[in-house]
Amino acid sequence: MAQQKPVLTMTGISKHFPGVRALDGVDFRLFPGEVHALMGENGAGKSTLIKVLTGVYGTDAGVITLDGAEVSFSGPMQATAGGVSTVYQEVNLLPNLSVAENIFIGREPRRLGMVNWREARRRATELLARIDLHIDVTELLGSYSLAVQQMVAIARAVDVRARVLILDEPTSSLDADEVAQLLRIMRRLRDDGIAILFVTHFLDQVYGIADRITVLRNGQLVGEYLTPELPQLALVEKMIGKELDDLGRIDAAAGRDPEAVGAPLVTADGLGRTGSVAPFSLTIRAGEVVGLAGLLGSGRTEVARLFFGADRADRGRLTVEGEPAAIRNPVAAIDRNIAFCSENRRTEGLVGDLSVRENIILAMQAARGWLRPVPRRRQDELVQRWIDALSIRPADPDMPVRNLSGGNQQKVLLARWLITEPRLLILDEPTRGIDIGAKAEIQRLVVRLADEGMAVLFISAELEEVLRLSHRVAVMRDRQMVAQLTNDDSLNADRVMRAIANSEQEGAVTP
Amino acid sequence: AGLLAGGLVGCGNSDTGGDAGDDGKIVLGFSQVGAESGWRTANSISIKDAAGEAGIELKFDDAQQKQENQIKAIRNFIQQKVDVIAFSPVVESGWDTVLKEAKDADIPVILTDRAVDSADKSLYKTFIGSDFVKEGRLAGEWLVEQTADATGPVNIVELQGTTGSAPANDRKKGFAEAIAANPNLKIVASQSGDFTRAGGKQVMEQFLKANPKIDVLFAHNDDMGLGALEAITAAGKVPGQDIKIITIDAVKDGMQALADGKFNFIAECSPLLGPQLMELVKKVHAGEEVPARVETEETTFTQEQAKAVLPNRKY
Amino acid sequence: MTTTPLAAPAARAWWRLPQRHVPVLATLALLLVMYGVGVSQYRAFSNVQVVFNIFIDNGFLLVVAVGMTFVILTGGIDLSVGSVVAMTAMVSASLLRGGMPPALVLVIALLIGPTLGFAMGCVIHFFDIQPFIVTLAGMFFARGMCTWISSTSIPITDGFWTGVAQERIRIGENFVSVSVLIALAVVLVAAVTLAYTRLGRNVYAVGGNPQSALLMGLPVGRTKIAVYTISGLCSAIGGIMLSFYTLSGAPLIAVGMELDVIAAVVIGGTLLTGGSGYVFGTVLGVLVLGVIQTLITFDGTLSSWWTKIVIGGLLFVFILLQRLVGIRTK
Amino acid sequence: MSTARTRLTAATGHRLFWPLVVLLVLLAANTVYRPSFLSVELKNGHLYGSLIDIVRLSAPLILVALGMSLVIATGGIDLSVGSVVAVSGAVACLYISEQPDQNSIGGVLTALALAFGVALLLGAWNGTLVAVIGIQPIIATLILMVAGRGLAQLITSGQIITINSDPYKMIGVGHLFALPFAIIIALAVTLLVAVLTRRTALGMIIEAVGGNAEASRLAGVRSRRITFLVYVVSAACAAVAGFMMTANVSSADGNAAGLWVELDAILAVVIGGTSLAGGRFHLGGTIVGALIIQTLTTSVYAMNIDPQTALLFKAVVVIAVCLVQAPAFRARFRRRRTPVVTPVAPAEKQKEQVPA
Ligand SMILES: Nc1ncnc2c1ncn2[C@@H]1O[C@H](COP(=O)(O)OP(=O)(O)OP(=O)(O)O)[C@@H](O)[C@H]1O
Ligand SMILES: Nc1ncnc2c1ncn2[C@@H]1O[C@H](COP(=O)(O)OP(=O)(O)OP(=O)(O)O)[C@@H](O)[C@H]1O
Ligand SMILES: [Mg+2]
Ligand SMILES: [Mg+2]
Repeated sequence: MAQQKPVLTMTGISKHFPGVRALDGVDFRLFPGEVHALMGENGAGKSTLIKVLTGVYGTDAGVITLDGAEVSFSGPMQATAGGVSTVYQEVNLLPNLSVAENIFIGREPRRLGMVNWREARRRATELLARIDLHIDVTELLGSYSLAVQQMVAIARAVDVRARVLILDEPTSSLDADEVAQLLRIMRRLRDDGIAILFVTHFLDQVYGIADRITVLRNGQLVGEYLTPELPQLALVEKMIGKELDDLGRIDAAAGRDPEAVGAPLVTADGLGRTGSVAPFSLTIRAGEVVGLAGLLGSGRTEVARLFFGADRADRGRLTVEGEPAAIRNPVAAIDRNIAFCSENRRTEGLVGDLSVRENIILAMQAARGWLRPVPRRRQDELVQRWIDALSIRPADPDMPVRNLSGGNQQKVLLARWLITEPRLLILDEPTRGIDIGAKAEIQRLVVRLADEGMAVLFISAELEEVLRLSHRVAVMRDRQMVAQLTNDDSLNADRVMRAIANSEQEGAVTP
Repeated sequence: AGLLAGGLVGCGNSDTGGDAGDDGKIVLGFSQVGAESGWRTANSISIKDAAGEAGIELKFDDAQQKQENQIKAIRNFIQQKVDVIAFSPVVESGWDTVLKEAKDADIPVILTDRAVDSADKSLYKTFIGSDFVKEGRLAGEWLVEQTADATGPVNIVELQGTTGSAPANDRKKGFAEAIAANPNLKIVASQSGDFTRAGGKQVMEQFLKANPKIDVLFAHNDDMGLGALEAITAAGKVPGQDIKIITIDAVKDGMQALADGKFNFIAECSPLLGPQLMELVKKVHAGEEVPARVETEETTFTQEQAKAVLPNRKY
Repeated sequence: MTTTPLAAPAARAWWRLPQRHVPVLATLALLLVMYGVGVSQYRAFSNVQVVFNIFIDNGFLLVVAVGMTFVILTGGIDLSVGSVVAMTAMVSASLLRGGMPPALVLVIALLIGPTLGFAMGCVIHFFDIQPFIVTLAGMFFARGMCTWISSTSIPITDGFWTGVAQERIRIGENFVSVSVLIALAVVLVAAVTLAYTRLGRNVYAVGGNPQSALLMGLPVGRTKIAVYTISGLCSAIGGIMLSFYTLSGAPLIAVGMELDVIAAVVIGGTLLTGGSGYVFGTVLGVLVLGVIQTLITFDGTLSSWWTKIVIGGLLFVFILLQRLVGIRTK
Repeated sequence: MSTARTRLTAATGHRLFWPLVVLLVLLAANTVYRPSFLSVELKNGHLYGSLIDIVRLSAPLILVALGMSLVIATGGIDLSVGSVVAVSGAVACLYISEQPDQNSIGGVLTALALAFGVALLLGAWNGTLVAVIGIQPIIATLILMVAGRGLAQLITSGQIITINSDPYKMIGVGHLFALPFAIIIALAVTLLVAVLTRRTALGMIIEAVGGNAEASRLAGVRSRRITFLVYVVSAACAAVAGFMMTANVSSADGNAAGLWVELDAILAVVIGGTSLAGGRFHLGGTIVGALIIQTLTTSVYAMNIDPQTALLFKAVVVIAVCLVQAPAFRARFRRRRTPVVTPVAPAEKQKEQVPA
């Protein structure tokens, strides 16, 4: 990189919310033609820094310059006009509009002052095809899975051709394929001289693409480093602010001790739903972690929803502990000690208005019925325990959950289900947007819970994570369950990928 | 298309909407204001009963206090080719267009209860109803008479009807005109009680607190007067004596209060104009001459008169 | 690693209806059924003029409902429309009585509504106050202005006004009024605006999720202010149409109209929470109310209270069927 | 800084602070106009005065608004409360008027039970339409709003039913411990609703359903049941309000009873700080809202504001109420007054930076 002037600088940025100092005198700079990773634990202030930059929040103090001139955007509209294009952390698109509209709204192709929909559709299809997404762009965005929505959001931001591109955890719900796809696009844009600010919790992605890294901790700047000069270990230490012990290291063998697996707990027999998932059979045993692998939109979430009764199966049977169970709604599932941690925490998980405490207690309270409130003392106790266990920050149980950072929200959702002490825990992307420290914590937790006899259905876009934790891996493809592979030493990512790619060759379906 | 559809459904059972006169009956389309008061309901019932007795087929429409609805109803009457249209206008103005349509369709129109302010008097045949201004004036004149020898000021509070409604406007006007004759008479407070008992009571409560000396209450209808009665009693005053009460309408409860000595005077506004209306409808249909204005038979009541007539009041 | 492209979508058959149009079409079908019932019950119902009358009598309602559609699409609500309609008619009538030339009166009358709408939109946006309360205050204000101008109704005798009011546009043996043409023009302009302009799309975006729309860099504030201004404008047009219709301004006219209007919009399939709906649906909603009203007048045997009960009942049956059809097709 | 000041900021930050200020300003304006406005005297062992009137007259509105708060908290709305008021009042009065002895307590209690039962049915009807059939609340309750008023008039045959029953009258104008009985009923119902929602988990669950219905469903909340329940509660509250309103004038007027009360109730809820979008609800705020509305009406009469301009006056006050309440509005003024917070000196910490 030549001696260049930064396209963007932020100096002495401070921002506080009631009770929280989210940013405290943070400096940040971004050069043209670089990918700059912004790193930090959950709640470190990454998203806040981005929102301050694009004018979503005002600052308490600090100066922002763009191309040397001081700027103060009044909102994303101005920021976009000023050449800063952003994908915010939670997918912030419009589910009630079509995919094409979501991509082009605000800058629709026009003819004679009228929006030219034909052109918009054509260009949208083309744009998505370039990132290997072949979907009907006239369908409502809301009808697609979260991952597809995220891809659409990226397509929208990338198409703007701004000077500065900001991506706040764009990869958290993407498969390896899509991630690779995205990194390729980022490289291309970087080579075109665009400055990219990239937030992620995946270290391999950072080391795969970032030229420079800035680390935040507790709203304060730790430092700015060139990637090659900062070893992974050092980076993690800087993020968490203490010496690294054996963080992130899970004893793979302990994760899937076949001895611990007990009797069949839940069995799906030809379970299916028209237009959603083809009938499948799957048995989950007590103490067993079953992973679901598959590409984006392959139907993993749908399988989970059928187990939980979130969608009603229209064929097949479910048996719980040998007894037929008609699970037609979540209440019935919860009655049978099944818990489901959904992937889209914002729309299907949390109630933003309610406090952390109320969100954590919600499922337990719902199961007891409203007439028997959980005693306040017990609530405080439980909530405090899980706030500590998952290190939810800020550790204020009365904070409205919408004010928490993305990763911390995810932990709250997890805590909600853990306090119900389920026997089958369905986790759909539980580590989405969670920092590496917490992620390791959650993985350890899954292992421990399984050891204690809990059955877990584990869905994650990270194949590696699935492989590490699961006793068995069920493979989904085109909304069909095409294989069930026992996770012995011979199983690796490659074999799973092959199973996904063509099901015919994999015959290893375990009953 | 009309023919075809008519032929197709010719066997439809309740074919009441058919062209009039099939069985020689006169068809009267009547659009009522609504059912906003007991008075109005009595009015509707009177019209329905009278139509039945007179052998007139009545198409009754309730406009729910909306002029738009009345205009719609009249249009539909025209479509149904009724013989005569009658209606009680919600407001005075704004009827020319639709009345012209009726005239073009050769359907005579009779106004009931309230007049319209059309410049073109040929748009309707006649008007039958009461004169709100006159009612207010009668009430005022009685008061002037009663207080002829009063030396000091006489404080009056007024309970108006719904702000902007014709009876409220006219009764207020008539009353004000009449009491101008005696400079001692002074309206010290005037508020809208929305023609309801609850409204009358609530307003009167505040009047009583704000005005230490109230001699007379004039309420635009009996209901507000009846509500005010309770407020007066609750304040420890004797209605009819400490505070004289004058109202308009003469509904049964009002007459009872008058007979009991709680009210002092009521100007009648009779809702029972059904029989008179049916007479007019027949005449108009037969093409006979009718007077341009027919006033309903109305009177006023004092406490003694009320006692005498109360036992055989229908309404 | 191999990239397996996701299955390409099956080519859509040309006749397959887009999912989101199904509710509107179901509503249309039900409306036709209801009309059919009327025709089979009452002979005169089949006159074409009956249909035209529904348009003539509900023209102003339609225009106001179109404005309301914009507001509801953004997830807001405008309670002031009925009063603004009345105020516009009142102001026109009183200005005309004062001898002002009709052209000038038209301009002034057309300005009042949007101005009030703009003001309300600004309060809603800049001070972040719930639309319900702001427009309720607007409703009190406009109605207060009506009674303040005059507590009695003011007739309009102006030549232009009476001319327009009584103008009959013949279509065969039947006729429509000028108002019908105005209403249709407004519907057309609104439909095009919603479907083909940025403003229109922003309206849907704000209704879908204002937070997201903001983060996507859309002019949320401007859109919000715009819809209340549009609603004000539509109310003003509706007010003028009403003054053509009744040739007067009356202080108590159009009381409770906001409810009819909101009902029409919602029956037309627009979600009260915003983000989904069509102007065409609103047209259907207005027609549903109009047909119910007409059915009841044609019957002519109902007492006042049965009228209300039957209106409620018909509304219920209609909504229920609409809902069931909606579920079936899902 | 002194603790007095922090206590002040704590007070002004309280949700109820600004609505209460508005209420006090209104009362003060009345007192300036007529100094005896605030005086409360004991007449025949009953408290008597404008203040008492205000509270007594707002009692029915408070009841209706309490039910409405819960409905609104679930993200719904109930337009039919006015009609339920009319129906319940009509049923009760009709039954009493047909009793040989209108003063019999048993008869009155039966009438109340009957009317209450009818109201619960109406509430269940609303609840079914919204929760089971899934009709948008505004339309679902609009049906009953229109038809219910017809029903009330059908029951009364369009007439005003006048009754002469002292026990029934007690509900509206009676006194207990020198206080109007209506106030005591309102207090009791308020307490009941507060206990029901805040001492059990009902309140939280309602807020969860209103805040995010899908998330609540997936958390195992029987959201339909809750939605159904709030409409029933709303109708029950409206029924009691109906008893109060009809007892106040000892007559049932199918047409006028409870007319437009739905608007007032919604307004009270909104003034009280509950969002129409659903979620958090504030019963205390609702009550203050109802008091403000009634004070406003009473002020018009007490200050003898010309009925022609009364609505303008109301418009001004309503706008003022919501403006002072809006944080965004106050922030605009505060920003001008208080200086910008001086940035805290960056923490003494070693920062590393690499050259560009
Ligand atoms: N609107 C808000 N109100 C109050 N506090 C907030 C608000 N937004 C963020 N915070 C707080 O600011 C801090 C920083 O949050 P931020 O979202 O920037 O974290 P992050 O680094 O993006 O974390 P993550 O990796 O979990 O996304 C958190 O403690 C959060 O609770
Ligand atoms: N390529 C596609 N074509 C059509 N629909 C798709 C496609 N990809 C995803 N979807 C939509 O996404 C949903 C299915 O995805 P589901 O959430 O079950 O998948 P998943 O395997 O969990 O993937 P994800 O990682 O995205 O969560 C369906 O509702 C479907 O409409
Ligand atoms: Mg973040
Ligand atoms: Mg998924």
